Amino acid sequence: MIETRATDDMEPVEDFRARARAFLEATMPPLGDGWNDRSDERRDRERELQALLWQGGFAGICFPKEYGGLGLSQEHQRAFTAESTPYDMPFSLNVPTLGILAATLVEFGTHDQKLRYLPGILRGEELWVQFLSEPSGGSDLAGCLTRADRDGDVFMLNGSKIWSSAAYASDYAMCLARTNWDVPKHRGLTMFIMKIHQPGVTVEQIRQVDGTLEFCQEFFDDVQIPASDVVGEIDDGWTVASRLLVHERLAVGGGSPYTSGASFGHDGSGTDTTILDAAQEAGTTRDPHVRQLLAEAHVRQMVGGQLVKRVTEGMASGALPPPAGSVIKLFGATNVMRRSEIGLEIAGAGVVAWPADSPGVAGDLGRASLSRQGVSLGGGSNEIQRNIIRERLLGRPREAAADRDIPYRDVRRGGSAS
Amino acid sequence: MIETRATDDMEPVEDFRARARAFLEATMPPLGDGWNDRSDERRDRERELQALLWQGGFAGICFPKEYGGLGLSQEHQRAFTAESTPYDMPFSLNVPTLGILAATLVEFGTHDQKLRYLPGILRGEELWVQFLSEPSGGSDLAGCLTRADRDGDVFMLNGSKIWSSAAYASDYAMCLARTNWDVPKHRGLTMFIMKIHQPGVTVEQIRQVDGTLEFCQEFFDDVQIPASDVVGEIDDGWTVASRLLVHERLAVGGGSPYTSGASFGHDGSGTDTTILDAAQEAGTTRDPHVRQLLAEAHVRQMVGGQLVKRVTEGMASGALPPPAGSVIKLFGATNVMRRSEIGLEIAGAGVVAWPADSPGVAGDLGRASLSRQGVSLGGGSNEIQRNIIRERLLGRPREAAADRDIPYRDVRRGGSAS
Amino acid sequence: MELQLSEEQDAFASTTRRFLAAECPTTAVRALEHEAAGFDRAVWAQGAALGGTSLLVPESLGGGCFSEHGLSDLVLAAEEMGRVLAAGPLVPVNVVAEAIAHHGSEEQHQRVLPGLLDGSAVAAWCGPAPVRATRDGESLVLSGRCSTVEAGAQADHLLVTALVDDQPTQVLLPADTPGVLVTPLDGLDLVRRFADIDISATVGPEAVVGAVGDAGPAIEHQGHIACVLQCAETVGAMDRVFEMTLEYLGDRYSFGRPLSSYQALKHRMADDKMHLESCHAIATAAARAVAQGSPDADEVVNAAKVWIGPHATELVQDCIQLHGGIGVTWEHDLHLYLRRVTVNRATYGTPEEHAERIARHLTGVTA
Amino acid sequence: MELQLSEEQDAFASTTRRFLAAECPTTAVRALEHEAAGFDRAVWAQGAALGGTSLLVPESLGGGCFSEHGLSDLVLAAEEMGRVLAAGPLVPVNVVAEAIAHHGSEEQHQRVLPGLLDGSAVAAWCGPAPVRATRDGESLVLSGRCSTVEAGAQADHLLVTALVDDQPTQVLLPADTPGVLVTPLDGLDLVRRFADIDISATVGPEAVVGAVGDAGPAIEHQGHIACVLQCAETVGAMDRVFEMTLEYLGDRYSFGRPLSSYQALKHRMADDKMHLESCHAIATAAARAVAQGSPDADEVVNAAKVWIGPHATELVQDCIQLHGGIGVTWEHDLHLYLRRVTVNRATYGTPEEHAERIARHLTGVTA
Repeated sequence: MIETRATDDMEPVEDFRARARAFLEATMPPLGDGWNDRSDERRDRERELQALLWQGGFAGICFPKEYGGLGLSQEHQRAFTAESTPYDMPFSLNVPTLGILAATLVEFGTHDQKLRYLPGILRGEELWVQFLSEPSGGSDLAGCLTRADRDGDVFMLNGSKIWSSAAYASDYAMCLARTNWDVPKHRGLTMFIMKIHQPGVTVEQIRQVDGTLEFCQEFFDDVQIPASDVVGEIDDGWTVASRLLVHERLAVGGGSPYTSGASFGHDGSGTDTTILDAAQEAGTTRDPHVRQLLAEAHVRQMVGGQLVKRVTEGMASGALPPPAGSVIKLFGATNVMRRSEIGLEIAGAGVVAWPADSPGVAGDLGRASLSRQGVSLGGGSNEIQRNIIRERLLGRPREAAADRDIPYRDVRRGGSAS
Repeated sequence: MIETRATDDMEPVEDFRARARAFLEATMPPLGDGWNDRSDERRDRERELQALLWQGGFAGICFPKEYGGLGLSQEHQRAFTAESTPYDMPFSLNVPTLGILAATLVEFGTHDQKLRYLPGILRGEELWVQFLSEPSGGSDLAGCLTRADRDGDVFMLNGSKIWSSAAYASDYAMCLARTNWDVPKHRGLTMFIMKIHQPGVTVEQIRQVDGTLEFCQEFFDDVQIPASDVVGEIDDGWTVASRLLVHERLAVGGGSPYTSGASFGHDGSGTDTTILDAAQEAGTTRDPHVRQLLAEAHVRQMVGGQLVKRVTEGMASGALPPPAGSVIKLFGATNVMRRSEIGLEIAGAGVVAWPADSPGVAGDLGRASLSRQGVSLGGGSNEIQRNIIRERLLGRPREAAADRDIPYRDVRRGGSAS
Repeated sequence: MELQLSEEQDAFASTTRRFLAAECPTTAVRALEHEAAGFDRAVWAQGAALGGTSLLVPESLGGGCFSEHGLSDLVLAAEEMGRVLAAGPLVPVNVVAEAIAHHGSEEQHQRVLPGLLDGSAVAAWCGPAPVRATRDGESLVLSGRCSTVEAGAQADHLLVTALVDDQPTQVLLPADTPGVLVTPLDGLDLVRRFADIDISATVGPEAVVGAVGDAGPAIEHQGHIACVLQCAETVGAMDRVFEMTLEYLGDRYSFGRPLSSYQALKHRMADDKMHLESCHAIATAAARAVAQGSPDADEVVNAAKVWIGPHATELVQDCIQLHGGIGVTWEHDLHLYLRRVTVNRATYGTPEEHAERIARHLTGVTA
Repeated sequence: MELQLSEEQDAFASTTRRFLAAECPTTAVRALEHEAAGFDRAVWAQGAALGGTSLLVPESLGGGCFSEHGLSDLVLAAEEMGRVLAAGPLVPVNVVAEAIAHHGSEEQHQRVLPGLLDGSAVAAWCGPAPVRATRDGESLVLSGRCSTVEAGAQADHLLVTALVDDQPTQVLLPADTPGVLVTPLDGLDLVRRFADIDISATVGPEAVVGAVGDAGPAIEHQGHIACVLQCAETVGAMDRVFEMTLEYLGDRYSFGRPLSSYQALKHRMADDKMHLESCHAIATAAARAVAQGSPDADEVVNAAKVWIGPHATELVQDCIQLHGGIGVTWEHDLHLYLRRVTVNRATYGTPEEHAERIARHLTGVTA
């Protein structure tokens, strides 16, 4: 469905690969240690890296030509990505900006919207983010309470969103809001393009257990959005949001045609090397029990890699339907949980305490274990992925919902809205 | 609730203990290897052992005096059980006959029923069994399709029951049947005492994966039961069945006042000794990984023992409500599953094949693993225990049921009735 | 299984499936329980005619395959056999045929391959664990035991590993060689037969496969093929069991609702599906790596075994649980699947042994 | 916690709970994050006045308890402290107080116990791992490092294990003894402090606790007390986290239904409840066995640690998952609980070390 195959009027893939190789070697800096930073400096650096791709004519390989892309196929993109592995790349622009929001814009945006927004994204000038989750909503994205009230050519938004990645440092958001309260919940939503830094929008960074401040909560107080920034149809925002979520699972899994450069993912339990290093630090690499654990941790990474390959290829070819992306997402999350457990066991007493400011490998594993569930929650919790696998991939009964087919204003919404 | 405390008009517990010790030493054979047999010979042997208890005046310690019991307290029973550990005892009479069926009869039987049936049970002459599960019903015991139609003083039963233990070798059953189809499912059931070996009752033994033929399926073809053999009230059989299930969980967990002698349980994964023997057979007792597994298996048994003690004492004192029994049941079953997995890992290649008819310890572990789920299914599946824990022990919402509050004849009953 | 097959592979898989459905239903497996051989030689020969024993043998020697690498085709057959638990010595016959075809002498080709390819003869692969060998002039004096050899008592030919001057060497023995004592074993699987083989025999140089002392890489490759086929079979069995369970849950009602509507069961099926797909993924990767002779073949094969072994038993046990009481009866086929995956888990190296090999790769040291 | 308490125990537990609720809310824990000591000495002294440091000391020495065995009372306090994550060196102070009370000289009693009992002084237990000791006339020359000592930098007294002529000996050192170098460490828990202690000091015979070379059983007993208290604290933390999660799931609606009505979540809560009860059961058994000096005390304590350590982190992580995104924020208290149980899991012996001890009991051989 998203797969685009190379056609005869395109530059042959191998020619493109050769050009890409030369460009990368000449232009891009080598991959260093900092690629996995979530700092503001790194984010600025990645905007610059994206600009380098743009200037070299290698940004937006699968994006339409008329909006600044190259209009090439996923085979071209894969060739480029394969060639790019030795180099530093704007990895975090892939998710969410390119792989999720730009992808959704390509699919649902008007010609004007695409003309206006896509080139800026491809130049690295604009970071995008999705405003879907709400403080009271949990996994129930369609149970959206943020309201958008129309006043002529303008919508007025009030409410709050949460768990957006780096919204404080981003430029635009796609924001889901309720425009109709008299219809069942999925049918009264609209998706908007929202400029983040404008009057009425307050962004607060949320301190996570691991000390990061990347996730944000936003408060909307009479935020004005022109009707021309509605994505898709009014009251049909759930269609847009659903596809956005498909793009998200694809992009997170590394199967999106719109992302460029290897997809490393952020593995809360540390890499293989970390776990192995901890065993080496503890002097236990010859212990048969530790060896079984090291092997398991490594095998999990290998299996995870093969599963991503199988599922993304299957989705690209149509052999697997889009919900298969949930299999990757769930596997990745369970992998992080189990590998974190292995890490704790191998780190042993090293997780408890360490000389000031030098936690060492064991201390790192201990600290990483604190936020291990993040991967099982963000981008759709494990529970939601399991529902999707069972209901949409295996096609079995939907979970009973007490809010189906009744006007949303009549739905019970419970106690602890925060 | 079931706990009976020693009172001043009873023989002092320590006097009773001394008498019991003398009786046991003089009368009961020492505990041998065969106690865990499920053979017919063993069953006959246990009838004889029960008769010895009866003749010695030690049968039915907590049963009422007027029906052949001793009318003593659970403290007396515990003293007797503690003294009895070196001796062979009628272990399998405890479950289901004494701990489940006789216990239910004590609670719901009429004076006449108790007079007629309890002494025979205490003499070891009558084995009882419950007829609750049905081939089409799974865990939904109240979704009973066996029908009982009244004709004057007699009920005519038609239908089928399944998963009864050793029904072919037993004498009486408590059988749940539907007497009213025009009320919601729990309100149209009646509990009957059924003589098993009578015209119209066909008992078939079911071959299990482990080769045993203990479980049975019964077919009822116009089986006649006099109205005097109704237990509890007509159409109120679910009350009786519910209490029967409480007695079952208690008895299986070793917390019943009506059982005598240590409760060993039947552990599909083999005892500690088996797993340790397998490691010894494989020469791996010094392997640190195997040692972690051996320790885990042993710790699970220790924790299981302490949990049984905590929960049964808590239930006896009223500190924990009856549904707490499900915690023991579920723990025991998950223990069997995990210990079976440990057994497979320690047995290694030894599970594959063996010299004719001598599987050895490793082969035994392999074969035992085949039926390991039996413990997670029999006596209420793990899923049912989890529902009970969540809904009745933690008091949270009941699972939605599509068959509540509608006449049972209108309930969907699905495809694969066998 | 690979999600995308070539047309030829697709046709081969379909033909195999139809053949197995007709000739090898689980009732046939049950009927073979008390047969000494554990498989039907006539059916085996038909399967051989469809390609089941010739895919790893070059066309020039009477074999041939559909795609670039015969192993990529053969795993399709193995997976289909796993789905129905078809009986027959797929692993040993193919491993030995591959070994003889690629390393055997012309005399061995002519003597052994035709029978293996047409299904009239059976070979046993006695594995990497060596018997002792001493030289006696041109001859080798072999002594030792090969334990738990698949199809050991059904085999006409035995491919034995021996240490000659401490160097691995492979020797092909007729099963009726004097001094070879085959003891059939009982076992967990109803039809897969194993035997212990005690060898105390003198063999001439014509028995050696390849060069004396030079068989190390070949033996490792044979082990890889065995594991790849076994993993494919196991994944086929898992796939079928999962399918049966989905059907069962959809058909069956409890408390007035289909079992498949209970969220706790739904989530377990989702986890099982995830594990099933992950097993497909790593099994496929292992087949590809061995077929293509990738440098990481050993690592991927080890990973496949480490992952699939325990997940297979776990998934089948969970499916038994989801079936309720009927799942632990003799009458239901689930235990046949459980037996097969439990045996597969523990043959051709246990998961723990394969994990230890991974640890050696990772740490660079031995335990 | 035991399901049935005596009246006195019940009163003690309630008083403790009320005191902790008033003085040690988690906001207080957060406020102490950047305090070097990690606890408030005034609050600690109040807790000591309630009995928190005197239960393992005989009445004749200023202590006293409510039931037959002070440890059965003290675990109640430990569990309550776990429920609120109260800060303070409960384990080291009580372990050292017990050791000095039962094995110390009269001089040590008078010098050390009053301060520990009224909360004005703190002691650190440097654990069973010994430093080296050589004799120098009547004196002992100590040298070595004690790693990751709880409250090491807050302690006035250090109870150190030393090997004298290869025999375990305990030595009580003032923290300001020349040659004792205490290096405070950073760590996972916000308020529980650890330090490395390097010792290179000569001490006179008055520093020895009990007889030289004779401390083996006492040290083992101290280890048991530490584990028992730690397990009680961990179980208290688990209990509270489980309670919070039940409340959260009941209050929160998703898709128009309370979260607590989703069967998949219900089943996980049921499993968590089962694990919680099993942890209570084995923690209680360990406390009882150590209090009563049962011959199987070591085995039961090892079992408690093996079981509770990983189940505690697992349960808290699952409860975080059930809380959704809020569960991994700094603002929510869940991570404070996770930090505590993660640290407890890895102190006073890891689960793997305790499992190895069990294996030694079981197999009769060492690894």
